[in-house]
Amino acid sequence: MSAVEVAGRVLVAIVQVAVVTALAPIVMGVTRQTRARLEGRAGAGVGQPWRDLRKLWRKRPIRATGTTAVGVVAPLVLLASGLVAGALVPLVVAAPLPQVPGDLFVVVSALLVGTVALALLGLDAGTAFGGMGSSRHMMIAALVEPTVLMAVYALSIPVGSSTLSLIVAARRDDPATIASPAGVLAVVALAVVVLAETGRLPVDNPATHLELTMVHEAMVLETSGPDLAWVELGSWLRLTVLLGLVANLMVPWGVAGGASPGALLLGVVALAAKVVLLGAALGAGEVAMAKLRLFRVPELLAGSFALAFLAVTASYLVA
Amino acid sequence: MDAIVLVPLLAPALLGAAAVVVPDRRVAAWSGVVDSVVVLAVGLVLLARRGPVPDLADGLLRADQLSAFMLTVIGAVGLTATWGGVDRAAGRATRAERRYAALVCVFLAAMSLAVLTDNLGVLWVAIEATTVATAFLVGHRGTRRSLEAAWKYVVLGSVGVAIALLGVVLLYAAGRSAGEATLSWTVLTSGRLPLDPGLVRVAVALAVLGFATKAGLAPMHSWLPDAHGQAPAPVSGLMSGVLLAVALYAILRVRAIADVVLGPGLMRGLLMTAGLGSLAVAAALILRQRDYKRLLAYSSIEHMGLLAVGAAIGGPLAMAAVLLHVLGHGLAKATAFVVAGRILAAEGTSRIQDVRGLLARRPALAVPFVVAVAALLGFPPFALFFTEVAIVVAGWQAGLGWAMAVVLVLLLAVFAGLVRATAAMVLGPAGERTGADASGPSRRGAGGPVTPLVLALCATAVVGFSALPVGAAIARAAGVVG
Amino acid sequence: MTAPLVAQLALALVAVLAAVAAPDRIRGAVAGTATLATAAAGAWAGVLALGGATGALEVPSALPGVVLRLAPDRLGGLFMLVAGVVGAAVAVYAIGYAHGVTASRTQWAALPVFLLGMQLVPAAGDLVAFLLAWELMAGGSTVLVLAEHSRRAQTREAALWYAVTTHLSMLAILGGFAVLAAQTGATDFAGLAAADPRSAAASLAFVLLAVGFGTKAGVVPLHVWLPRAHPEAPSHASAAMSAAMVKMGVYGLLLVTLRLLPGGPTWWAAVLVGVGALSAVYGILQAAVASDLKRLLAYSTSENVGLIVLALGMALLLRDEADAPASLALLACLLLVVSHAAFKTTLFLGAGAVLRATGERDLDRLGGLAHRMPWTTAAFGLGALGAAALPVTGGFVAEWTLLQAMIHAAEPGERVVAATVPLALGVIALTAGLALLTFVKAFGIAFLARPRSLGAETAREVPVGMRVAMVASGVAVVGLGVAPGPVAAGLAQAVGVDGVGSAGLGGVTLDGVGAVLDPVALAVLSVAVVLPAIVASAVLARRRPRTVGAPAWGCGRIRTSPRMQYTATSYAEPLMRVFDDALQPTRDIEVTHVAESQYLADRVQYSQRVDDVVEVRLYAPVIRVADRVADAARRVQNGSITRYLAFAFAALVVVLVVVSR
Amino acid sequence: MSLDGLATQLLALSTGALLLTAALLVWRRSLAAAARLLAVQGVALAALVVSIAAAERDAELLGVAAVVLALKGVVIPLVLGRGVRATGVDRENALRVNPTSGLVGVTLLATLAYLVSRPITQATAGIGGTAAGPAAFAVPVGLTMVLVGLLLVVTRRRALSQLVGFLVLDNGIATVAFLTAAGVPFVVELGVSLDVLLVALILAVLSGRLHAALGAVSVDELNELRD
Repeated sequence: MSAVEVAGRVLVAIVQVAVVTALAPIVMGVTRQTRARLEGRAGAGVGQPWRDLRKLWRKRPIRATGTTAVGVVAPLVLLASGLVAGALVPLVVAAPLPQVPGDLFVVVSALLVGTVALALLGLDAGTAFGGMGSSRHMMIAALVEPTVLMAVYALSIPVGSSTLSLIVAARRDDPATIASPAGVLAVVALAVVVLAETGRLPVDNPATHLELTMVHEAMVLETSGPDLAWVELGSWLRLTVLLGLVANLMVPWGVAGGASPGALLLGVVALAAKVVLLGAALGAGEVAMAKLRLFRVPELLAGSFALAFLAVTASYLVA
Repeated sequence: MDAIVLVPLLAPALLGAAAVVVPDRRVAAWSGVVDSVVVLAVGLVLLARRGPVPDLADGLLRADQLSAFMLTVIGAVGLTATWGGVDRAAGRATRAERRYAALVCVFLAAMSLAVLTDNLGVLWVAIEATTVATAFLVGHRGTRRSLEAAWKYVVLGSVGVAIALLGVVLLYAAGRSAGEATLSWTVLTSGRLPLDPGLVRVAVALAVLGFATKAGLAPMHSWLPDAHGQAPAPVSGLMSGVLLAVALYAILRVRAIADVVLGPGLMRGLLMTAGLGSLAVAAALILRQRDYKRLLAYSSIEHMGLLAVGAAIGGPLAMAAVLLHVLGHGLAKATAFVVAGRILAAEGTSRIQDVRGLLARRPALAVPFVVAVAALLGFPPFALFFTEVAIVVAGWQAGLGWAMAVVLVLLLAVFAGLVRATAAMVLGPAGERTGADASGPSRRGAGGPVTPLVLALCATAVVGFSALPVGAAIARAAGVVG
Repeated sequence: MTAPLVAQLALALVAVLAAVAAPDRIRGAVAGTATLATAAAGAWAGVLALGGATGALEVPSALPGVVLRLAPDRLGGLFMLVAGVVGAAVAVYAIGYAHGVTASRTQWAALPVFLLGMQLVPAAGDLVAFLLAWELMAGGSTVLVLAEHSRRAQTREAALWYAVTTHLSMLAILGGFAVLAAQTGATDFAGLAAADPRSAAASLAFVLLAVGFGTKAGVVPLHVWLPRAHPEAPSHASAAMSAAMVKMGVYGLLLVTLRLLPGGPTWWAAVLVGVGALSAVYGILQAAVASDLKRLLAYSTSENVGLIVLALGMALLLRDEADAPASLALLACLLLVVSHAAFKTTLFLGAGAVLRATGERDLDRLGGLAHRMPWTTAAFGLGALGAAALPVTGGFVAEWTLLQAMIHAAEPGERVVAATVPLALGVIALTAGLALLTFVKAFGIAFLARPRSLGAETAREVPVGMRVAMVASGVAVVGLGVAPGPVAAGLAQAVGVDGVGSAGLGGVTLDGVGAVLDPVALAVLSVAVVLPAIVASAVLARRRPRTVGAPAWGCGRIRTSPRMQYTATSYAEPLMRVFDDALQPTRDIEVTHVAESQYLADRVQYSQRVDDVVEVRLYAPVIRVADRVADAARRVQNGSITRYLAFAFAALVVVLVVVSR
Repeated sequence: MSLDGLATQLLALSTGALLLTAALLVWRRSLAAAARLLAVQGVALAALVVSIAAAERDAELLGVAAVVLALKGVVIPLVLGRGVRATGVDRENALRVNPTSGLVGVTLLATLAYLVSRPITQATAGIGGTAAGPAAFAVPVGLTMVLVGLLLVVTRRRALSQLVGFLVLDNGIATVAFLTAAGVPFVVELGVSLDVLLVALILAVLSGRLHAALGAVSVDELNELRD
């Protein structure tokens, strides 16, 4: 690989990270706004998440006494994990970076680092809420893990590689695999996982501050100011990246194959359209859904694991 | 020069007589030690000698390499037991003390005679003589329990060993009907007599059954825990360490005859049954044992069982392992019994549950006890590690895998029981003692020379690594009955 | 080759003598240094053997034809190296750590014996030498476990369990080797390898050896000693036992499946995968709900060994189907071994430091140590990262390799493979997820938040020697993750695996499956993408008013007390509810009513205990039966001389009947 | 009648006497009677030796016969009798097996002895002089005595009864020895005799001590040493 090519790939990655970062608050805004409208409220507007971030950046951070450096580092780690995922997942372009080819395991691990950072953040202040959120968060993360890997496995079998770009490119080039039982089952399983991983209904209610139901919000209770801004941005990034991934797996068209400006532009537009649409769908779906009891969440996850496992079996049958 | 074989028989006579006549306690105390040293020295000299086998009075006394090895074992173990049991107090010896010293000498002499004779009849006589000599040693303390033990010992021992006499008699008859009326082991194993297989079958089986009594093999072992539990510690050490081994030696000799006349089948079956049975009995009774002297006694049954299994297997490796095991077990067991005796003297009880926290309270007793038990359990570098490994490997190689599997399971049970009991005694805090005399000053007999214990344990530790001269000697000795 | 082996033996002897002879004041320093030298000599020998040096040290024995051969091959060299490095860290740590009962003569003498035995196991070239080293290792570690026997009944119980199970392992191994010896007539490993792996005897040998080595490795259901012995042993001993000793069980399995009986039937592999999967899930579940820090680490060892065994099984399973994935699985197995050695050393040493500083190992009574013990916190944090298999640690590299191997085992023709791989993948994933929770809990509860006991509140950082050992091993955890290329290349060499290349700065490529992992590039990428945010934070921080501290949110005007925090137990509570059936905890709720009314509770006491289900269901009945048999057998020896004579009579009659046929 | 004929007659007579005394020992309860019966058995054994000596034309055997007579016919019964007097207990009270069953047992044991002694009889039938043939066929008698001795040891409760049983067992072995091989070598015979005598003495002494310690000397009371 020549230096120019490498530079091109890196440039593409930079573009992709920038686009995703810019999109993330908007996707969140779209989701909230859809939900508000469907619930009969006016809503704060699509740009509200951006405004929230700006507000938080200006605020004076308050730290609980007795906290450690985790309070400062964890938000940044969470953000970094989202950004790394944004760089590795084929969202705009399906071309791997040199040395770090968006290997699904690496992506999952990067996201897990963020999960852990958030969980530690919840424990840092030593409050009942933080511990509770952290504990539930980790339990869900632990139970999600098998589904993730199984879905990944099901997706990688036809391609013979766990590199995401290759998987997406293969699905784009051979649409038959998308509609194959294995492909469908795996993507559905992955979608459930995305909901659980990003703290959406029915696993977690992102809008609640009621102790009994909190997961994500409980962990960030003691975080404020820019720290909170990073945490929120990081979480939104995570949602956007995963939505983008699911979108590109279902509808792989529009993803650029190279670094030409035209293809890039198409890729950006396609991505924006897909994630905004998915965000809206998510918001709409949440209106119709109630949160599950915490101890029924494992049932949901077991169900998605079963789907993923069936996907693997199906892929053996097809192959 | 052949007359040297007389020395182990004459020395104890002199020393025993001296112990009886000279009323000094030190003479009584040291007579056994000196006798052991003499036996050991003669054994070593005989081991080192090459050339024709020393032979006196037409095979009445004959010392081949196996005899020499066994004599060495008797000397070494005897030294450990008697030296370890020396009471340093001076003064006038009581009658009981003098009798005790004399009987120990007689006991040593009887065992020496047993291994030094070529005549199976004399062998039997010598082994029966050990019963006679040890009867009063077992009952030495004169308590109701020790008398009970002595009675059981003499009755069971005599009745059992008498069966061996029947076997010996029938062997003689077999020789006679084959043309040469002889009890000479050398002749019987030479293969030149056309011995009747049917008769020899009966004869050797009875002989093995009889000698198995003295060797403590199940189901003839019943006297052993009582006698070993009640005898004074040095005597227990001697009985457990060498008397059993001498009886086993007799079995090995008989087995050699059977091998020549019948092939290995019968002996293998008999010895394997006895060995596995002994291991099973020992394992079952060690698991929940409540008395530490009996614990050691059952451990002896276990080791004899293992030796019987080794003898059943046969072949150079297994037989060498058996002999090395005899040596290692003798030294370790004698040490363990001597220490157990001191613990008994110090604590006033032989119940395991009444002895607690020994490491914290009496490290000088606990440490040698633990080391001796570790040696008995077959931890390296002690010799028993090598022998247990070798016996199992040789057994499997001989196609006796099923039996070896049983042996392994039983060894695990024995291990669990011994470790549980030992741990209960030695571990724990100092203050948990329940019985009287929590940690008062040691009573008389709780102390004693440490040197023999250290020597014995060190010898057990290094002997396994000694290809020369020990390994060579063992190989030669094993070759005699191979 | 002989020189380092001899040096090792000599140094161990010196260490033991130093331990016994040196006066109390300098014993630690003298014996510790000699122990360090012993471990270093072992590591040296390991390096030489790993590099392909040959040569043997032969020790005679008193039995004919039995010679103890010490002749490590490459694989053995690797394990010697692992044991040596762990041993060195442990020795350094012990100099500062050991005090009181753990610094006695016996304890200091047992340590070098234990380390020596551990290093000689992989050096052994025949079964007698192997078992001898094995027993040295067992004996030495038992003594170490017993350090606090005079204070704690649990220690005595743990040591008993340990001694018996470790003897079980020794006897099973002996049996297995004997089966092979019977087949081949040899006792040295080169000779034993002549056995036909497809024969029934070989399968018997495999089962026996697997039981023996599995026991030592702490594989479920043979793990029962592990959660007892590890917590009770002094921490440096726990570290060595967990990081290195259980690996000798793994070495044994490798020895059997790669060197002695290569090419065994498929069901061997399936058994290994199954057992590994069971251990992994069961171990991590128990670890997740454990609140005793060292017990948690012990169960985590079971989990990791499970993964290692699973990887080995996978390698054997795929061997006939797919060559490259099989090699990768084997490589992953070794990577797991090495990385587990690194992070488990760190974690146990860290736990020891916590124990030393606070007197507590119950997570429910710890907290807030990050402020008072920064070094320990850092080291333990690195170890926890490794245990959770997060990038960029050795643990991550290992699991990544394993997953790569399994992904590329796709399209299998063999039904067993088709059924096994996805299930195994699910198990690995669940294990990884639970490991994450476990170590977030361990680190977060112990080091973050507020102190939950006086001991935690008054903790002080440990002496410098202990810090050095902890931090060094913590750095090793990350080092293995940052530069997996050379490590993987070395390991590949040890088992003769091809197709492992390097990429970038210390990265690794798996040529057979076209996968690449460059942790340095990944780290650079992470920092690069988050740099703007960092810069922004810094700029913002300069512009706005200073950060202020305030009490944590307590729902209005309540001042939260440390007692209100989540504890380790409560942290694992949701998980416990989810896995109630597998863990079967015992719960007790005791309500004390006020005197006037039974409807008003004065006090409610809730207690919950998680026993080891395997121990309760599998071992307890066996022990009960054995005890019952033993009690029944007492009737054989009931004191009646008549009965004894009847035995003799019966024996005589039986023998007479038998021989007169 | 020739010497051989006489010897054969004596042999038959003495083996019959041996068997009879063994059976009677099972029947009788009195220890004093047992001592007398043992004396008779000793004499019968000596007679057996004489008959074999005659058949074998072996003068040395006559010496052996003298030793046997002295030891088994006189000394040991005396030792036993002294022991009985010392303990002052004569009758065996609660028998474990009543005399009738005991005698039935004896017949069963005799049958067993006959069955299992086949290899011995076959192998030794053709040896030695003229009397040796019939001698070998009497081997089951010796074996029966051995088994009866064991039966006595197992079924009797008095301490000294066990000594009686042991002595019958020993007589049985001696009988087998003389019948199959005309006795063991003299040195061995001497040693064996000495051992047996010493065992008898020791048991007598021990039973005295036990009597002193326990008051009664039933072996059932020796049950303190147990697991």
